[in-house]
Amino acid sequence: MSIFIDSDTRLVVQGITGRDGSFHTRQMMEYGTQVVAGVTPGKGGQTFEGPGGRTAPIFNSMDEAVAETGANTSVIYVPPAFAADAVLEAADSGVTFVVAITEGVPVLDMARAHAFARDKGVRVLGPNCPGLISPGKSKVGILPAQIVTEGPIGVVSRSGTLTYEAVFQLTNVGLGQTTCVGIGGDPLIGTNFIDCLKAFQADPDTTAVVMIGEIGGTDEQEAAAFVKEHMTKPVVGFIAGQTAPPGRRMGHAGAIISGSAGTAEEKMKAFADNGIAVAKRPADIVGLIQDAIA
Amino acid sequence: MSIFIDSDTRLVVQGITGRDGSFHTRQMMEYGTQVVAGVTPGKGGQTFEGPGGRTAPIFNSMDEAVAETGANTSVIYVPPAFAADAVLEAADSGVTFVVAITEGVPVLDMARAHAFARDKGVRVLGPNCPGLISPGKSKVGILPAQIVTEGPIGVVSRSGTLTYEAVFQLTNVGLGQTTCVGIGGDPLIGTNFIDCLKAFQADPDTTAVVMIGEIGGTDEQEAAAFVKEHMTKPVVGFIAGQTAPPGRRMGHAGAIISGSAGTAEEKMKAFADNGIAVAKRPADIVGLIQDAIA
Amino acid sequence: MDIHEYQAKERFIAAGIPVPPGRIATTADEAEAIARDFGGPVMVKAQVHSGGRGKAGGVKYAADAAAAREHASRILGMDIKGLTVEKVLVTPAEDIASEAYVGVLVDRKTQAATFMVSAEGGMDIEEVAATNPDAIRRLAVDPRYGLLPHQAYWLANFLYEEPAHIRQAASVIARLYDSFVDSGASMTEINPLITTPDGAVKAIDAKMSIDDNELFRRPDVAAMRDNSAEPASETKAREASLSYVKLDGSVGCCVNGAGLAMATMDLVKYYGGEPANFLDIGGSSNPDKVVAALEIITSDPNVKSILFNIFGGITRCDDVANGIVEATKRIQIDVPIVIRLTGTNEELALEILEKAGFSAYTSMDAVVEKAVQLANA
Amino acid sequence: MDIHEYQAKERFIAAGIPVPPGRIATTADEAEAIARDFGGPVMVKAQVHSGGRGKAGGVKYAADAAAAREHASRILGMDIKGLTVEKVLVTPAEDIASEAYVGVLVDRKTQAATFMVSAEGGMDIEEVAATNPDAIRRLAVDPRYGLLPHQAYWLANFLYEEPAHIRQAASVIARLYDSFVDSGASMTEINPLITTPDGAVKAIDAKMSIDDNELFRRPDVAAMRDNSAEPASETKAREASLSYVKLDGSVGCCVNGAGLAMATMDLVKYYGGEPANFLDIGGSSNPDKVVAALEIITSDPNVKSILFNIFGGITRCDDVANGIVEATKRIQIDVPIVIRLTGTNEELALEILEKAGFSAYTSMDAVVEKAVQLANA
Repeated sequence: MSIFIDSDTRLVVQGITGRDGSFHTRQMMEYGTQVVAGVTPGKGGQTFEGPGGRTAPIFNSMDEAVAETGANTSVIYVPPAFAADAVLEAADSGVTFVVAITEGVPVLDMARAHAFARDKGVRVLGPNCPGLISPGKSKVGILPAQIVTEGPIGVVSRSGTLTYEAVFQLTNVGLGQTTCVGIGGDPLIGTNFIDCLKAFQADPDTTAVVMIGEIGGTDEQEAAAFVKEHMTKPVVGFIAGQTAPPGRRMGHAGAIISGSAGTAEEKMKAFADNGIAVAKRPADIVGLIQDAIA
Repeated sequence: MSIFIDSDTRLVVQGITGRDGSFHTRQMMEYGTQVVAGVTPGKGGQTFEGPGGRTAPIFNSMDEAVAETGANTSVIYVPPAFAADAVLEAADSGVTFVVAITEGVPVLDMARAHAFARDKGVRVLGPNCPGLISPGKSKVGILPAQIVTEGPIGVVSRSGTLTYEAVFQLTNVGLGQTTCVGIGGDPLIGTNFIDCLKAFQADPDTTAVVMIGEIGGTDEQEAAAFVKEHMTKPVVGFIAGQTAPPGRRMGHAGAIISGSAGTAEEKMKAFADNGIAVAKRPADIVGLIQDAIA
Repeated sequence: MDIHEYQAKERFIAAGIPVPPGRIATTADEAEAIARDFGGPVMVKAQVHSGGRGKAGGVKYAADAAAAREHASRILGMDIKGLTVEKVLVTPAEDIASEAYVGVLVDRKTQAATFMVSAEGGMDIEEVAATNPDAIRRLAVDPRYGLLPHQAYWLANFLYEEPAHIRQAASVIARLYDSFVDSGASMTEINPLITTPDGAVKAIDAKMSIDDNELFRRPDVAAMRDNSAEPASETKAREASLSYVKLDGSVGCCVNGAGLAMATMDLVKYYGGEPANFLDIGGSSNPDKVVAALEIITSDPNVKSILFNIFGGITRCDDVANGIVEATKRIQIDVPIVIRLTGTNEELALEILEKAGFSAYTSMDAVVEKAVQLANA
Repeated sequence: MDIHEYQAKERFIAAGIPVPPGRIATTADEAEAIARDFGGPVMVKAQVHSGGRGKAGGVKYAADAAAAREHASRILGMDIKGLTVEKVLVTPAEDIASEAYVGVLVDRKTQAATFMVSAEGGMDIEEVAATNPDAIRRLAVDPRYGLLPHQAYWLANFLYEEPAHIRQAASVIARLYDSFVDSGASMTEINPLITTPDGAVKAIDAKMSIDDNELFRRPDVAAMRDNSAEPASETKAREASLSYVKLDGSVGCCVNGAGLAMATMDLVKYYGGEPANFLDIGGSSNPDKVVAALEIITSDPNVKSILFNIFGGITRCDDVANGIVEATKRIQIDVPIVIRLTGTNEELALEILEKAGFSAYTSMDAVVEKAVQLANA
């Protein structure tokens, strides 16, 4: 098993003809993801040519793409000015899971789009996230496939490349993953730590979880409380930004310390207080997981 | 029993210090309605002096009024420019039933206010309606109390004075009412015929229903289909506007024939086709009801 | 409140909808001059608040300025469904490759502004709905979100095949929604929305009705009211805050409440008469309103009898009685008045009327029957 | 992007929020002239993007124009938390009867623009939240409906007793929300919102941060950027689309991805060093970006070693390697560079670097340890 995506995932790519969209569609097809459709307004009727003779029909709208192909999941690579609209369109189209990769989406646009998706009962991952991968089953987004392998560890993270680092180290010692999820670095994200922890707790194949947080907000503290109250599976945590100065935005729009609650120190304390083993550096994650599942 | 209001109704009057608000608050108090609070921004802390020594505290906001008095229903007498805002405030305050008397509310304002009330799970009656009365229990709105009496007939109508006419005739022959509801003449109303029919069907004390419609829209047709499918109690119907010319608004913003579906003829046909006894003139209603419950 | 085509087009242009240029003429000379300015063939279009202008001969193609002059002189002053044409719109005639329909109205069932679009433009949409409902795509705009870009695209996608047409139509649709909301409209439509042979999408006709309840906060829209476009009696009624619709019968009706007013008209018909009007004096019972109502009713030469049907609730019967007495002092009334009053302060009212020499009924059927009898006498 | 107090006040005034008049001076002469124009006592306020202006002596009361001149001459050129004061705002000193706080920010938890208001104005709201949380009323604005009138009133009702104050504050709150949305802000606050002895409610301070992602569609807001208000290196980084924050340490860091960049800084600290900066070259791997990054890092005289930590995903390692080689040709680099590359096109990258005489690590810990060792040497 895995969470959110698996071999039944039927994916439509919004912005399939763009630079990023076409590149990553090829990567996803290569990995074995069922890419059943693409959407680019004005290019309906064309065909996307993928690697190894794989193809996907292109539609003008999500509406048509879902009606024609039975897609259940979408991934968004459209530019920031149109990304929130793409989320709205996807949430209105019949898919139940929308993965928004695009970085730089105006935050108030997303407030509205998230509200719409909630009204429609649609799960959004991101925006400004690397997507997710269920090794051996499906990959949606931009996570590099070569660093993952099948196994019992769930990984959830606010960061992109930092996740790769952690996953890579797990894979190197033979600890494979059920699903690796990047929830995104924006202040308003559709799926948070708790959503992922809940799913990992419910997934019979996941035996332990790595949770990678960073400065800003209090999501990690709430996730820690959730772990204590609701999780029986061991969780190992890491927080980036111990050396970040307050009041400055560290790349991610969400990574800014305002008030003491957002510091790495507070978050690590919340982890420790709630039974989460805390890694001081990425290299410690593997050892802590090995201890936890020993 | 009765529908929507009864002796447990704890009413707050929005716009209690206005001309209409104060007049009708006195009338409602006189009838025995539990008027527990009034709201007029800027007049919080004052007391409304009603007839016979009855009083009600005045608050600045619905929030305070509900918190302090446990009101569960509100009635709105504020001017049209502020009436939709008053509905929003009421729906946000904790009451579960909002009766909007005000006539002349911009329709797009109400589209938004109705959506908000639906989101909050709050029933709105009106706007542009005379309210309702459950004889012997409670009166909310402007229906004249002297024309009603307790009994087994439910009355629901889009019109004000035409309802009085029908109710008066029922009362004159000793046919009392469980509840008389004026749903209002606007195009967008919060509670429609079907909502009322459903409630009358569920009310054990109601044995028959009078439904008074008018030209415009297809609410009567849908109500007729509902009667056939879901009601075991007899229904007598009347439609006003048999002589109304198409395309002209007959007073009520909703009373305009556009297309053949909105005509009185079509509506009377729908009534007859679905087992509703059709009164040709108001004076026929009494006889048809007497036949129905004989 | 209805506004004229040229006024609706002004609203559209302000919202960024492509509309061919056009100017208003009130004389044939002006129409000729405008047509000469435009240079090519033009359309001369009667500006009246009525459907079926075309069928009535109020919309004409003019190949040149002389023809425009000729058409204008025939159309100006023309009577279309009881309304006199005071203005014509002169606008360049467009080459039309296709005609579509785009409309928005406040829909009771969806409780929202609702689009209807159809590739079958240029026809009455009610007719399309009746004969070929699949030719219409509908969308209710969630008032919490407004019209979303993909929804505008979805509607446009139903009208056209060409990506360039779809893109332009989606923009027109989005702007039409903005114009609808910004104008406080209850209905607006573009019929037809055309494509031209060179690929442009344009609105060549425009209709808009404003929600009267919005006018208080939109003085720019309220200023578009054209009193010449409605009977003087209706203007007068509006200014007195009465709901009045002129009809063709002989029994003048003065009632409180719209539903009761319609039921009264119906009862007039039931007893073999014809109502002269719909008139609702409303809830409040200012005697001045009653005076205004009587003035309006008696100004209709068809009226042979006048009937009052008042069910006192908020309306106080004594106020109405005072109004009737006051009116008979101020104006000469040559037709009989019959009165039914019941409800709040009924006794007081009967006293007032008796003193002034009127007698009053308490049954609605009785008073209507009497009024019909008097009118038909 | 932060904007200055005077710029935020311009936004407020455009939204109809009452703000006392004020003008900007860049010299003491100008400040004196402005104060003379205003006539009475004034405040002279440093315009810098930094909290704690007051504590740093950047906000002064001046009883007359001469005093204004004196304060301005001291404040202009002052260094506040590393930023030089280039402008002062001169504004009439107000009589203050009470001070409240009103702020809006995009809140992660409610996923909405969220108000915080407190009758305890003039203080840091974080401090109020920590010491007296009951003194704050919060409201998340549902993005589907916007701020509703009764909600603005509910917030205002928490601040004042007087109906006239509540009414004015509700209007300020509603307009502040409009200004927040229209500006594409991520945060705005009025601290303090004052009442004057004659009953007026006014915003005498203003703060606003803009969501950088909104700037592309708000040229008027984007034009408010003041490059002099940030270190030149950060301006340069922004122009090269790099995320860069200058710090005080000696180990220059160049990383792809914000999380990995923070983790790298943390690891520098873990191994006994101090990071000189946060720098994320982002997902795409244009060699020019790498050149710009190296230029920025090497322009910091504190930097004693430079460390690359690249985990190739979208970023291609060979592009980064090419960038490094290119940069060392274009600019003189006097400090040692250590490199860790892994992931997409790793082998290709190692080849390129080897040819150019660099060696590369594949472990993050090893490269950080080495960089710290070199910086501390």
